[in-house]
Amino acid sequence: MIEQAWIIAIIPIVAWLIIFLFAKALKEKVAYVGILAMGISLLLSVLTFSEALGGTVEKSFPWAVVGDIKIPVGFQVDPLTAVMLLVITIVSLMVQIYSVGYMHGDVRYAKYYAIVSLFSAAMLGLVLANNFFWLVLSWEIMGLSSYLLISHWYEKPEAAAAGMKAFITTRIGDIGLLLGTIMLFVYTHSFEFNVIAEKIHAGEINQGIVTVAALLVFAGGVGKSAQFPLHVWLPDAMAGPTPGSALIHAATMVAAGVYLVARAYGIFVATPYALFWVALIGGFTALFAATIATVMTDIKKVLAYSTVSQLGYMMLGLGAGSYTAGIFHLMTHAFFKSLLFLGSGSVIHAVHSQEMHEMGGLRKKLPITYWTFLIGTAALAGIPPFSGFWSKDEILLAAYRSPYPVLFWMGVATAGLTAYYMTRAVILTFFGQPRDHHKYEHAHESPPVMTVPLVILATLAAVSGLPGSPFLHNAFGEFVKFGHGHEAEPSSFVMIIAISAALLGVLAGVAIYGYKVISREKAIRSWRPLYLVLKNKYYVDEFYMAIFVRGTVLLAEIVGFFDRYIIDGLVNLVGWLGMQLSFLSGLFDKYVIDGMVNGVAAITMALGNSARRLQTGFVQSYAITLFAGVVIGLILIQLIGG
Amino acid sequence: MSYLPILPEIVLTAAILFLTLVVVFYQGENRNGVMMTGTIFGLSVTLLTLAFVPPFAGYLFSGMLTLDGMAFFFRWLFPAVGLFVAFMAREFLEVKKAENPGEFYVILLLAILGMMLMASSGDLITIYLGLELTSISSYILAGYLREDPKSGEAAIKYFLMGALASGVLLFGMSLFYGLTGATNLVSISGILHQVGAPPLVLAAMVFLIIGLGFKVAAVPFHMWAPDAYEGAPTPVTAFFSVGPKAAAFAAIIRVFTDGLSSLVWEWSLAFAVLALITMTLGNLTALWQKNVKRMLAYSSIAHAGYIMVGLAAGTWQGTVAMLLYLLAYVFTNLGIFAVVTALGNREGKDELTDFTGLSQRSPYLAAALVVFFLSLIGIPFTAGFFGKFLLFGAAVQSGLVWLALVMAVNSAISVGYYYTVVRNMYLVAPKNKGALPVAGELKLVVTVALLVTLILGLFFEPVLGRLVAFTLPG
Amino acid sequence: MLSSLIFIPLLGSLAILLVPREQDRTVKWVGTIFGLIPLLIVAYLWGQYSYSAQGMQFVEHYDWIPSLGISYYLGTDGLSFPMVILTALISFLAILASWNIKNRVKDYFFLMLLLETGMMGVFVALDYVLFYVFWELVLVPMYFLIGIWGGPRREYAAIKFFLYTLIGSVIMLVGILALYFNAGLNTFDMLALAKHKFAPAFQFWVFLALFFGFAVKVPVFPFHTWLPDAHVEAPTAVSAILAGVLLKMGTYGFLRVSHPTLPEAAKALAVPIAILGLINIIYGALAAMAQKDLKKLVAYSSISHMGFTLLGLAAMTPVAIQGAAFQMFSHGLISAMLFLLVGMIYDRAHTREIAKLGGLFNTIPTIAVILAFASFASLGLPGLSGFVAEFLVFLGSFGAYRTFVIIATSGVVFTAGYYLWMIQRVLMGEAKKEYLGLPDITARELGTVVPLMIFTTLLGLFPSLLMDIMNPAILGLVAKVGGM
Amino acid sequence: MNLQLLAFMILSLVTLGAAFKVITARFITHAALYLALSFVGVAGLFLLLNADFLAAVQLLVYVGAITTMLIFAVMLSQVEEIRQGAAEEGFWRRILSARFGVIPLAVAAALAGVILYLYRFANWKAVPVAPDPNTTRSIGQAMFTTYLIPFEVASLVLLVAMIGAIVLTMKKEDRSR
Amino acid sequence: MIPLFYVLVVSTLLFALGVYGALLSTNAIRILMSIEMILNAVNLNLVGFGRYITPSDPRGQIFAIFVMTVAAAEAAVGLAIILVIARRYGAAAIDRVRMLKG
Repeated sequence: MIEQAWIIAIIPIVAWLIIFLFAKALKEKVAYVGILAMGISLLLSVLTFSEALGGTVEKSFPWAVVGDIKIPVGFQVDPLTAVMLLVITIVSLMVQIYSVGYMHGDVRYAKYYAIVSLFSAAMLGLVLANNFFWLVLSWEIMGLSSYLLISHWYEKPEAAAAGMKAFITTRIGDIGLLLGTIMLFVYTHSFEFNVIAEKIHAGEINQGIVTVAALLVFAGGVGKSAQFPLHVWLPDAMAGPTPGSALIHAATMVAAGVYLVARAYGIFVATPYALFWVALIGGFTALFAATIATVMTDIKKVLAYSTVSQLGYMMLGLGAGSYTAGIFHLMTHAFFKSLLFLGSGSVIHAVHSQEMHEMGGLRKKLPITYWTFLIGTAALAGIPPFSGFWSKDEILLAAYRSPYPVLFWMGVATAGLTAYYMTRAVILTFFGQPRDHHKYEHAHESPPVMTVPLVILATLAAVSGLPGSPFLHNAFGEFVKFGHGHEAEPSSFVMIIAISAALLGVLAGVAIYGYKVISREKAIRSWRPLYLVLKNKYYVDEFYMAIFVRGTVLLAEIVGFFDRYIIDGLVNLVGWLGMQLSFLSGLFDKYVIDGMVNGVAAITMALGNSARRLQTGFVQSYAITLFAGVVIGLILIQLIGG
Repeated sequence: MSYLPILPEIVLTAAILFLTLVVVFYQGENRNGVMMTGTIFGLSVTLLTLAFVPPFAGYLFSGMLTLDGMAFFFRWLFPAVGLFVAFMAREFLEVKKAENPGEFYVILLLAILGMMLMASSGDLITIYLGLELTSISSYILAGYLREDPKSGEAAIKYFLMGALASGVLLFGMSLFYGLTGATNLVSISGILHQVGAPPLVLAAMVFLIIGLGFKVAAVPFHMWAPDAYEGAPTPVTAFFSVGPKAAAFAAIIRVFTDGLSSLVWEWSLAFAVLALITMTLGNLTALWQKNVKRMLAYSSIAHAGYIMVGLAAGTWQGTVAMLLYLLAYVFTNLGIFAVVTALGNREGKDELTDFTGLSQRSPYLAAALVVFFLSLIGIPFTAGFFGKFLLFGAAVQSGLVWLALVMAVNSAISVGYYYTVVRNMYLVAPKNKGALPVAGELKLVVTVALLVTLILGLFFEPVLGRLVAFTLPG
Repeated sequence: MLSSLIFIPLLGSLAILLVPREQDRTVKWVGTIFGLIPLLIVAYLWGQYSYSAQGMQFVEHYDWIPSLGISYYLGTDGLSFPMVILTALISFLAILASWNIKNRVKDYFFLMLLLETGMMGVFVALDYVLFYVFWELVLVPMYFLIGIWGGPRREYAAIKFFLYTLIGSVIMLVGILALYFNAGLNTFDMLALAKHKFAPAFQFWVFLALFFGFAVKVPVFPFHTWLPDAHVEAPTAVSAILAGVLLKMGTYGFLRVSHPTLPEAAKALAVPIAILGLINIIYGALAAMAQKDLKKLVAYSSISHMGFTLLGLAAMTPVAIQGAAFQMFSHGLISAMLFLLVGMIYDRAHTREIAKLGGLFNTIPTIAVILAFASFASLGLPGLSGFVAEFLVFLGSFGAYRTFVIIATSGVVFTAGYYLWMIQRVLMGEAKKEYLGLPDITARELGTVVPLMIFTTLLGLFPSLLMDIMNPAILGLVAKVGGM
Repeated sequence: MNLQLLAFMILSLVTLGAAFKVITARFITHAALYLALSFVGVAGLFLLLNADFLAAVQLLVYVGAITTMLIFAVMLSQVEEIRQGAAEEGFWRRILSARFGVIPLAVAAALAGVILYLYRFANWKAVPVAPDPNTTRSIGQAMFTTYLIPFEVASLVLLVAMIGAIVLTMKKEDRSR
Repeated sequence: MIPLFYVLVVSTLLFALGVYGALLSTNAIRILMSIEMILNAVNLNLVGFGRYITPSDPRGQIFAIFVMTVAAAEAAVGLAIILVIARRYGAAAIDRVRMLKG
């Protein structure tokens, strides 16, 4: 099966085509087409995963010959791909099943399912691709589907704006990736990761070039995985339907950036400087996003910032040198984050609002959602034995072992904050008194089609940590490793610190929100300025809007004006000037000049006018010119002819 | 001394005399129609006899006539021009109710005879007489509509200036007679080769250049042309812009290439300067014109300028280029004037504004006019393009690149005034509605002119080949 | 076979003259049939086309005016054959889209077929005079098409277009004649003149003269002001042809004439051309962003996209030129599609003001979706032909002009910017009440746009379809020019 | 100072003086008569230059035909002015005025000056052979042999002049008699 | 024997007078007279050259004869046209004839 692994990516495309072409005929049944396709892909992925244990496969076919170079098309299946295939197919299947309930009765139901299938196909294609060219191809198609999904309900102006913002911000990142690809190609004459990696190891390219190329590729990752400078689009992307966000903006697409760094790890490893930057940006984003999440009131915004933070975590892991830790956390995060999103989706479905202040005490009303949400929160917060703890521990371990201790302390602080804001979210949503009675009455548990995926994901969230834990003597590490995969020996100190940070966070959350030991209002008042800064997301959005967006539009206005009046005007101006000139010369002449357009033409008109007025119509003057001509001719011919 | 070589001229004279009698004695009412058919018949027979005449008869009548390739070219071109003008004249004369329509054709034929002589003369005297025959008939034709004040004014101006110019020409000829003791061109050139270029010879040359330059309406001796063209009846204007102008060029070629070949450097330079001024001033002033005939007058002056570029080249390629350009120019201009006549017969006057909406009133004429203008500008697929292209080539080969460039720029300027007519025809709604009824013969003239312009544009080779064969020196 | 390609549209135009004026339907049917036949011939030729053969194929060489060295010489190779396909396809679609022309239908279709003859001729002519003849022939119908059936300021736009291009072509003619006389081979055959070695100093001046003639057509930055006016005022089908094919004549001129015949001058002037290309990209993109009129936005985007071709041309590496040639074809498809769609919107909403339009996704969904598709193709979404072209141009010119490419990528972002902003303002949002009752796309209109969509996607996913045709010719050209 | 030179002087003076009077005569009729006198002078010069036949033709054609025609024309066109004896008013004022007087004078004088200047340098290939005594016979002989074509054309020129004059001036009296 | 130069002087002066007359006068008939004078000057030239350059050959005089005939024809047509003008403008005053210009 591993030989034909590319079929996994083709099935969802077939599903997309079927849905796209027969949307009217299928109506409700489009969901089943999507789910069926994803089911088959899942089965194939499991098969491929089992075969992949044996060994990796890589195949490429000639796709296009351009001038003197050949661009190949190819796919490869190695442990990383195998894991990712599994993760993507599982999450995508769960989301599609969940969406049957959530999206029921949506005006563009078929379009939604088409986008999800297209996205899944693109993501699968991404992980299967063995060269940059096709990676970029599926990378951008994912960008398109995220754009389509965010602006799914384009009647709402903020959804349309969010879609555009997402696409352009990721586009800026993609430019980096593109340039990086081109730069690598110029020096290695190949697009394939392995070939490039070998050539870099062989030292054919000087260090400076590789660093720049790596950073450019990383820029692509920053854009897609919403890392620090380009993170602004993810929170706004919540305007899209929640299950879609769960799939795309939580689990898989945003993880593509991390996957890219992992896939091109051969390049990054060769430049420690680039790796440091990856870790630094990852760490910083993690902390930065976590602080903002603590003050968010919209449940989906909390989860969005939490995703940005966790992605930072993965980048931190990879940047700190541990390839396995990053990917392990990516897997576990995919499960519990999609669980949390779907959970929040069923809450929103129940109370028809995303504001946590309008919720509260839903524990009794939505028992399954509550319990699965609780498991997800525990996993995310890093409470043992749930999966989050193991993968976060690995990353902290890597950060601890890495030559930059500051990374480790950033990780620990983020872990603490994560625990705090997740506890706050759980309490605000499920515990305490219901703040909006009207909504509370109407709240009802989601139908089984929504709760079943929640349960499955919950179990996965709980269990998925074990392969990386010592109990199964680190099976995951054995399977997914880079090169010979040196594994940092576990240190109990790191584990203790991690657990204590998590517990501290939970306690703080319970203290403030549970038993109101420290009153929320007093805390806000005392650190008023900090609260405001956090509330406005460090004013990053406003800053970008002012500098880049307003700047470009202004520049455009100037260029537009310049073109309409200056360049075009130049021609008309000269034309107008020429006409004024000739008008002056013909001032007492009653002929109105037949509005000649071109400036040059107007000047010739002026000359013509004076020539014309020689013609006085008076025979005498003709005769004089004739004989004067004779005399002048005679004189001239002597001067020249002689 | 057999008279076979000049049979066409004899036939034409016979036709003239016969038609004079017809005019006097035929009292029937449709005098105009009868005379036209008579003229057409006469000219056609002349053209036919041309077919039987050996083109290369060489020097005849003790040097009076040189019937070489060029002479043959012109001797069939002018009767053809006569046919076109005759076709155009009939309806015009009827519409304008000219008193004696019959004589118009007789004088026209006489003019054509004069032009044929000018083209094939080998002696100063025959050139002068041919020139005068054509000129005098032109003065009469210009003033033919006695009632129309404009026609009278055109005639008087044309006459006075014409007479003065022929005075200048004669003076030049007398000087050459004095300097060389001969009036025959070939003997003159023989003697001149020994004499070289003393000041008086150059002076005499200037007199000749100006005398003939006047006839061709070269600037600054062009002043008479716009008034004469605007004033004269439209078919006559058509005739002026094509007939006498081409004959004058024939005479210039005859005099300067056969007679003054030793002074080639001097006169080619003179014509280069004249060409420059003529085409530039012609184009510039044409931009301003409101009256179509006056605009076409300036356009005709500009084209005289282009043709002079061939002279400025001073080589036989230049001459061939001139002949071919003349061929293209003649038929295109006749076509244009046929359309102007057709419109003039209905509207009465020839202002630019009368052309508005012509494309809706008679699409065929409008389309034909566009093609003719394209040919005058020199857009490919038309005869004008290859004419200009050859002139361009001849100029560049003789090192006059600057003159070639000026010609290119002038062609661009000429778009200006042709465009205004096209704009009126196509983009402006017609002032007075109703389809434009066009007389049969005018449509025939337009169609034939259109065919020649396009065929020359496309199948250029046979014409060029035969022309080159004819006018090869010696 | 090539002569049939040129003269069948001409036959068609003459046939239309015979159809009486008031029978609009028959005129339209005759026009469509004579538009279709060249397309079928091109398909047949595509079958016959041998991908490996070097040099010209389907050659027809007859003497026209031997004494001047002018010959009726037709032939096509990797460079011109894609353009022939493009011309045939877009002309047919434009004719199909012209069915809603109301006044003077007969003249309209006559001029359209005449225009197709001219365009087809330019791309297959291998003799300079023939090339110049067809180049001018395109000018006359275009002037009348814009001048008579155009929008409010059509007269101004038409004469501006005519004068710009005429002066350009007159100077080009001077350049050609200089080549003819300087070479002294007494022939106008392009390939022979290309083999002739000209003195570098002479090359420089002739290149400038030819550059001016082609630059006006492309259009290159300072000479571009005629394009927005011509596009806005021209009727839909005409602006589709104008953007789809006419702009390519300029760049085709560079590839066929300037570069092979004057290699030293091309190399010497490579950097300035690259800079101009860069200005085109950035200037066009920014100007597009500032436009209030939908059609003007697309017009400026054409200027920006042609900038890529220029950049590719300047880099002169095989990949860059392949990218440039690919962009010519892909931009032809995409811009034609965009203009046809804008025309459909205009026919329904009777306005092109972006501010007035809105919520079209709900009112005319199919057209809106296709417009979104075309916009994404135009901003270079991978998987569609736009991306392949831009990627190759970047790839090829990165070696030579590293900084230019980096700046040019900002152009890509701006392009994404103004297209998405357009989609947001025009297509998204609430359905406006005045546009509620509008009829969605008709079968005929769909027929004009679907082939273009198919081609764009096909070329996006399998560019080798087109690249295999172009490769041999481009390798030959680069070898001739000596590469950067 | 042989007899011939004296005669030449007198005749030249007569011709040039009459010519000047033609231009400056206040009455058009007087101008016509002075013209005739000038033609006679020229005829005399012809005689001196051994062109006796030509002198006779000159007298017949110019003095006889053309002058009379001129006078007829004057009578037909300006009969009222002549009746009132109104001379062309302000004649002298015009001669001296810039526009009409000075420029023509300057042009004519310059023309004469240049031509005479050039004559001085020209070396004429004069043939010292005695002139042909019987010019009339040689003219007649040449006219019908070498110059036959011009002769015929001259006759056609006269024909066209006749037709033209009739066409332009004939009053439209009833033709169908 | 009168030297050729003297004859030429006379003919040139006559020519100049003719030109002066043509440029000066406003009466068409007077211009016509001036034209006749110019032609006479040319004839004088021709006869002069005939006498001195080709004494044995009547070439010059024949040319003069032809000039005369043409002069006569020209005068006839000229006067006819002048009469046409005179009917319209009264006296043959050329300066009133200014309709066609520009």
